[in-house]
Amino acid sequence: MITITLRYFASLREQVGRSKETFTFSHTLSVVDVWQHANSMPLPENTLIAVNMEYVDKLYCVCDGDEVAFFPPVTGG
Amino acid sequence: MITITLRYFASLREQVGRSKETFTFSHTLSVVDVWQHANSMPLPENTLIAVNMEYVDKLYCVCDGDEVAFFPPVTGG
Amino acid sequence: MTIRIVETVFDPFLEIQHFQTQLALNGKCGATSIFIGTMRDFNDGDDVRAMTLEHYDGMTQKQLAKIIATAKEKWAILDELIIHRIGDILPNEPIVVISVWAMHRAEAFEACRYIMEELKSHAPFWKREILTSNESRWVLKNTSGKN
Amino acid sequence: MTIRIVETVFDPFLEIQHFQTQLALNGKCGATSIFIGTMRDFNDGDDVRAMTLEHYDGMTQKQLAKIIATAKEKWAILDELIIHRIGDILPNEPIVVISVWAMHRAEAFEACRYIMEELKSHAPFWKREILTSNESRWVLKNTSGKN
Repeated sequence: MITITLRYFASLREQVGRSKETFTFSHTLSVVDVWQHANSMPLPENTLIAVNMEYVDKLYCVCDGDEVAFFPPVTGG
Repeated sequence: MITITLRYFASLREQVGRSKETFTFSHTLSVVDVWQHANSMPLPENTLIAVNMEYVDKLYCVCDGDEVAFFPPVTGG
Repeated sequence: MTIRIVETVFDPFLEIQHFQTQLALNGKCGATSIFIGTMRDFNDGDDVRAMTLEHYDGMTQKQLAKIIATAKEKWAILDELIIHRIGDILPNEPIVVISVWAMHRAEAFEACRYIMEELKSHAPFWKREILTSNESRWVLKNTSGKN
Repeated sequence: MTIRIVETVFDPFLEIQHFQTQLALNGKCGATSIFIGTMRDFNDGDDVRAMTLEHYDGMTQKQLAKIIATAKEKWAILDELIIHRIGDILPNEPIVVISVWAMHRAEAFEACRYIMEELKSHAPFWKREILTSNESRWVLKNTSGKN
């Protein structure tokens, strides 16, 4: 069993209506699969994804304990 | 008759041993000719020349009242 | 290297000056390049009254540290300071300060600009603007830093 | 646009801060790019104890104004400040400060660097170094600002 934390930020947080949640899966899966299990809407095309605060692509496979974050393009500075 | 002021700066001022002098000529001449009339040493190759505080090349012809300055490469900043 | 995420208005000049007095540069630093990003009162043709800056605490610091580490691999720089605001911001207030100390000017200029461009494209900050009409909206993407 | 040639040590941060409070930028300025050149205690492999900066009074101001005018033709910038030391200077003291205010960062970065490179190659300043051996020498030429 693998348990992961999901986080959403900024406009994506508002769209999904949640900022943080925990999921448990019986087998490892990619971050895009994680999104599909957790959300009815499709993953918006320009979404950025980070696992444990490092950028990953959407086929990256999660491990037990990972923090997976989804967010729109960054606009700091 | 044209009367001009000559100025020398930095290492060139030390080499010629003067900082400012006035010359009067009967006819117009180029700044390199002015140098040759005023100095026994040849014009050092990398010398910069300004007339009335604007850069000129060595064939620029002086007019009455001009301030002609000779100086080495600049090293500010 | 110092990275600070701050929630209240700050004076960029006092911050840099204070940081610099703590550096042991001792005659080695010939060049300092500084960038200050300030909140404007307009964007995309609309008048902006205020802004709220959200960030991903932890990832922000991690990404900024990585950007500085990469800059240090690329250029011979002596020290670096990044300060970035979060929370509620008003026009004319500083949003970000980047300061880079180096022996020579090319390194200072290039590292400072590199850090700023990387921050704009990789550090997890998001701006929400409040227009003078009281409508609010997320800024969708940063403008390019190229001319 | 302000150009100042100063004979005594100055605090670059206080000077910029003071100048900025007098600017009517009013929410229009999004980017400030600053360069500070500081005296090092070494050059060309030797230890330097002090420096004397000579300039061509009048031509200096004229050339710097021309450089800024050209920068304003090339980039959309809001205001510019140049301060340059002359006279006797000690290690760690600032020699030059350039600050450029703009709406956007690309313009601020590029204009600031342009002004600095043009100053280095065209403004009539000359440095004479005094080494720790008490020998003194003219600096023959500026190093390149390219990497």
